[in-house]
Amino acid sequence: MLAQSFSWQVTVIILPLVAALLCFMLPKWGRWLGLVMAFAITGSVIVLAYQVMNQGALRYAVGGWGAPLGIDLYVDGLSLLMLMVVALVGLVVSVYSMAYFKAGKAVHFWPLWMLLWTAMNALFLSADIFNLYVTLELLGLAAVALVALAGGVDALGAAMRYLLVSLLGSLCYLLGVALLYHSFGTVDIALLAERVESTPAVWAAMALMTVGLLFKTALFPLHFWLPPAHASAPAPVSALLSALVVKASFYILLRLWLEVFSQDSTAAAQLLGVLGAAAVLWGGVQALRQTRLKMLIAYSTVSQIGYLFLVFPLASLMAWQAGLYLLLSHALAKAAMFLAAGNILCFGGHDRIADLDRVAQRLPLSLTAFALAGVSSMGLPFSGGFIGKWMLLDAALQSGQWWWVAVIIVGGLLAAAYIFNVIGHSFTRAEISHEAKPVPAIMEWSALVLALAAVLMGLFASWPLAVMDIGAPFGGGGS
Amino acid sequence: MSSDLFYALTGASLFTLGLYALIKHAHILRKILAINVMGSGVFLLLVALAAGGQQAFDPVPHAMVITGIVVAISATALALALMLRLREASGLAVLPDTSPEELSEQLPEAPSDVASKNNGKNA
Amino acid sequence: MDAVYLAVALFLLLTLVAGLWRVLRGPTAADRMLAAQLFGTTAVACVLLLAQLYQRPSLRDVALVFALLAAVAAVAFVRRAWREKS
Amino acid sequence: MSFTDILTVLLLLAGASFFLAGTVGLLRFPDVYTRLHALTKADNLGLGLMLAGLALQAESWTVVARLLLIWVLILLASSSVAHLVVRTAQQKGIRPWKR
Amino acid sequence: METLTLLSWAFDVTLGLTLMWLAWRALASEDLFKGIVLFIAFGLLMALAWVRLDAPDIALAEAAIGAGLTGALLLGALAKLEAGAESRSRRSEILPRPADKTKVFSGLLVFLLLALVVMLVYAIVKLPPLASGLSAQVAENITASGVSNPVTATLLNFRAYDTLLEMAVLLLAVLGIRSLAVVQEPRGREPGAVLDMLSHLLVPLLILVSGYLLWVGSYAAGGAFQAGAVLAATGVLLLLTGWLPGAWFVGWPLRFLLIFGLAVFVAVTLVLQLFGASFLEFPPSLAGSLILLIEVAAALSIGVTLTALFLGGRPQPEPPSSGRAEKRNTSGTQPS
Repeated sequence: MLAQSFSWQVTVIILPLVAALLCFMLPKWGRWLGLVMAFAITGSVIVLAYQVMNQGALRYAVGGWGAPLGIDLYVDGLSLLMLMVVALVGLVVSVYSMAYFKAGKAVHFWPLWMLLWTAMNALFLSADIFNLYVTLELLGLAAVALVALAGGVDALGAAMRYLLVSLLGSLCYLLGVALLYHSFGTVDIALLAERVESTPAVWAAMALMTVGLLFKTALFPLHFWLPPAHASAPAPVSALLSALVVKASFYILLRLWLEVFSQDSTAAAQLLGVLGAAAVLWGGVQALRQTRLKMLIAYSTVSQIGYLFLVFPLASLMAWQAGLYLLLSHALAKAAMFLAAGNILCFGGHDRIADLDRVAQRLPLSLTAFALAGVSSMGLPFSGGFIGKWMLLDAALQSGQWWWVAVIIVGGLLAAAYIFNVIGHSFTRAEISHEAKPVPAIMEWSALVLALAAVLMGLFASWPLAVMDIGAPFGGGGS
Repeated sequence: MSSDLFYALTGASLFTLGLYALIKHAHILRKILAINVMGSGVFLLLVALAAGGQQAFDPVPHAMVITGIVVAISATALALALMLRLREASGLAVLPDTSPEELSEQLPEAPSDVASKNNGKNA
Repeated sequence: MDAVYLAVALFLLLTLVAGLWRVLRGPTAADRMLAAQLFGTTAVACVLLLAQLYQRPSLRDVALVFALLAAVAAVAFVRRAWREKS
Repeated sequence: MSFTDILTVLLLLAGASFFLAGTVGLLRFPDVYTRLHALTKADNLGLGLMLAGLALQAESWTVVARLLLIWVLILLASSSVAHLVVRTAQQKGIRPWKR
Repeated sequence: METLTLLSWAFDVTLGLTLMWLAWRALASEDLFKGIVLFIAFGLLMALAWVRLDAPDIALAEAAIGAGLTGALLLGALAKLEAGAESRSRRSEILPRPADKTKVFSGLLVFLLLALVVMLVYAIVKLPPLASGLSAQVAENITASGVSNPVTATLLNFRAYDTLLEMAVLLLAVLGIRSLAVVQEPRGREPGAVLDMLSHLLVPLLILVSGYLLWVGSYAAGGAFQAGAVLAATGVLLLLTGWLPGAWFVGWPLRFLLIFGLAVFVAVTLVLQLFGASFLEFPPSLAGSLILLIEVAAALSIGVTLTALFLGGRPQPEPPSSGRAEKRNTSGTQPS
């Protein structure tokens, strides 16, 4: 499909950019403007989804120049699902932020959030590895600025560490781009997929880009920056970071491994699998040891990200789909957990798990949201997490690599342990009961909506699986 | 061994030098300098490989590097502002959990002490 | 003729490298900034020589920008970053 | 090697020698003020002679005007910076060197 | 001819080794100020390297941004860092990281870095001498791009989408900084006769040169970013001489200027889409003038943005008359 004049892919990128400019120019109406634009962006993503489901994968040549010279936008099942989960979580978080931020902080939150949304939409649509570098940089800086919005000592320290790690990751990635460009004369992913052969430069590029993206995805040995950053950020920002921003760099890694680095990567895939398994276990154990709720959820993110990397050593179609399914359901569940934690923090003024004072009775909606999200991250039946884990187990058994099955099951048990630890404490009465601030209803309902969406993904699994096959991103990278 | 290959190797070594300094030093300003040096290394590599010998003039790496330079200065400016805010909040321009022995290696030579010590000698 | 331009450019580069020693040892901050100021001028001269060598007029714009901005860093030093305690 | 080429080479060498003088002065002199004095030599005379040499080779008058503009700018920048540095150095009590 | 290659070889080796040595000394220096001055010298030599690598556009950008702005930015940050030096006494307690930071860790680090260097060098040396990247495609489409300088054509036409996102990165940096700090610049102290004269002479010339770079960008080295950087140098010079934008300017006019470049870029491409062009596609006949329009807006916006980055915070018009502004006032210009 060549470049027709008006394209919904472009609208999905330009709308949040224009929204950011407007929110910055008119701070007084920033909140309402942001909300209206959030609905508009979600609407345009839905129209794009409709278009893609009818016409299949779309390639749009920006500026009409075509692949090697210009930049292409490419949307297939994989990027469409990522765009939709960003739109859904983004919309709900926007509604949540209407009530969460006071005027002073709101002025800064909305332009930064809209630029973050622009970066994510641009990243999921781009088919050009240098363009992905610019979107990665935009994403990293926006995320850091949003974390620093919380203003406390630990938030600023975590934001500083996150910024340095993000810049290091981007530079490693850019070095890989330089090597690939000078090996094959193009930076377009599709052309690279055709021209790539295994030379030392490609191995070096693969290693550098993978390490750079692992820094940004916070896989096990490189995860040290994630817990403080995601725990000390404001609640809606933590939800966005854990659910979406961390997944964006995983998406690029997935895209590169599927198309550019597909031949000579069996050994490296095993390494990623081992690191993923270590992340699952380490994240689970650390989450058990945490005393603060947000730190627990942040370490649970580290663990859940580990699951996504178990897909690489299996590398069958079922495994890729399982990984994507886990990614989508984790995004919804994690966002719901962080929003629920934000409600609990607003309510009690603290998030120490031991002193959760009858939260179940006094904040029923938030705790239900947390419990439902917990169900999905544990992988209990009737949840998106269950479908994902089931497919992953199936793929592991089919490929005969049974040890990943053990890791998945132990990970599920650990998740159950730290979730029930929190839910248990929320029924008890804390020794020091303190006055509680009422939590706006809209904040509780938005957490619940996301948790229900995570569960719904378990019930209606056929639709996402069908969308995944558009453009066959996993099957030999045909476009 | 054309001179452009030499610049490419210089770029690679600058990248590694910056990476070592980024990990080694505790003071954030020095880490920001390290990130800038690494960026210059990558840009040098990007252009040096394109300039190889008899090839025609390839403008795409040049455009990439200009984009990279602008991205680098915006990242540096944000990092400096964040460092100053962190310093004002925590009293020290170092990442939160820097170990004491790392700190001791930085602090005695804090700029103001060194300048005054020097000045005494010179006056 | 070209060899002369490149030889003088190389010579200037070597004087610049020699000047670096002052930046390292220079007791007061002013010495270091002076050395940086000299490097600016040396760089302008080098760029102009290379511009003549390569017959590329746009390099003269680079020298012009160097000349313009030589003052900015130095003024920033004088007005802001000079912390000598007498 | 026409006459202008020889003249250019001579001017370039003279300019280079002043740069050398400036650098040696920067390294050898005992305090800020004398180093400053040496440094400005490199700027005005060193660069001036070099630009004169290059101007001879220039293909059009606009290039000569551009070179002249660059020289004037460098003079302006280095002299004012020199003044600023000296005034601030005195405020800070850096006393000139005495044998 | 032989002496020329020998001399250029010597020039390259000297420049390369000096760059590496400077980088090492700048990062390893025990005094931060010395590190910054060495880093400024590093920027100068990088510009020389770009000239040597036949990249005038990058040399211009490096000269304007690397030598001028980054140096001023770092020195400004160092000043604010030391302005708070007295406050270092109330140091919060630092959680000691587990004591694995001993020699074994740095040994491992050095080993990993050596492995990285070997991998990189092996990859670079083994790179096949590629034909010529995308120069063929650029050459044949240059006429339709509206400008004759291939780098500007790539930046503002072939890969205009990158430039759009990159200007969003610049805007994001300003937004981040404005959300981090408030700057209550006290009325700058008197600049003194010489600095005043210097700024009076330099500022108009800087603006003239910025306009020239903008114009020359279409056929020779130059363009929006270099012009914007020179404009920013003007802004920085004015700020350093104690000039401050009036209270009227600090409100929405400043915000408008910050987004002006991006807004014009998006507006132009949306209007073109109404006439049937695809996103960021400039019809060849109009391409030259449209690119110039976008470049003017971009240069202006980049100049104001980079100056705002140097300012380091959200300028507050006047400190509220009722006593000191709240404690978190980060104005750094202690009279030295």
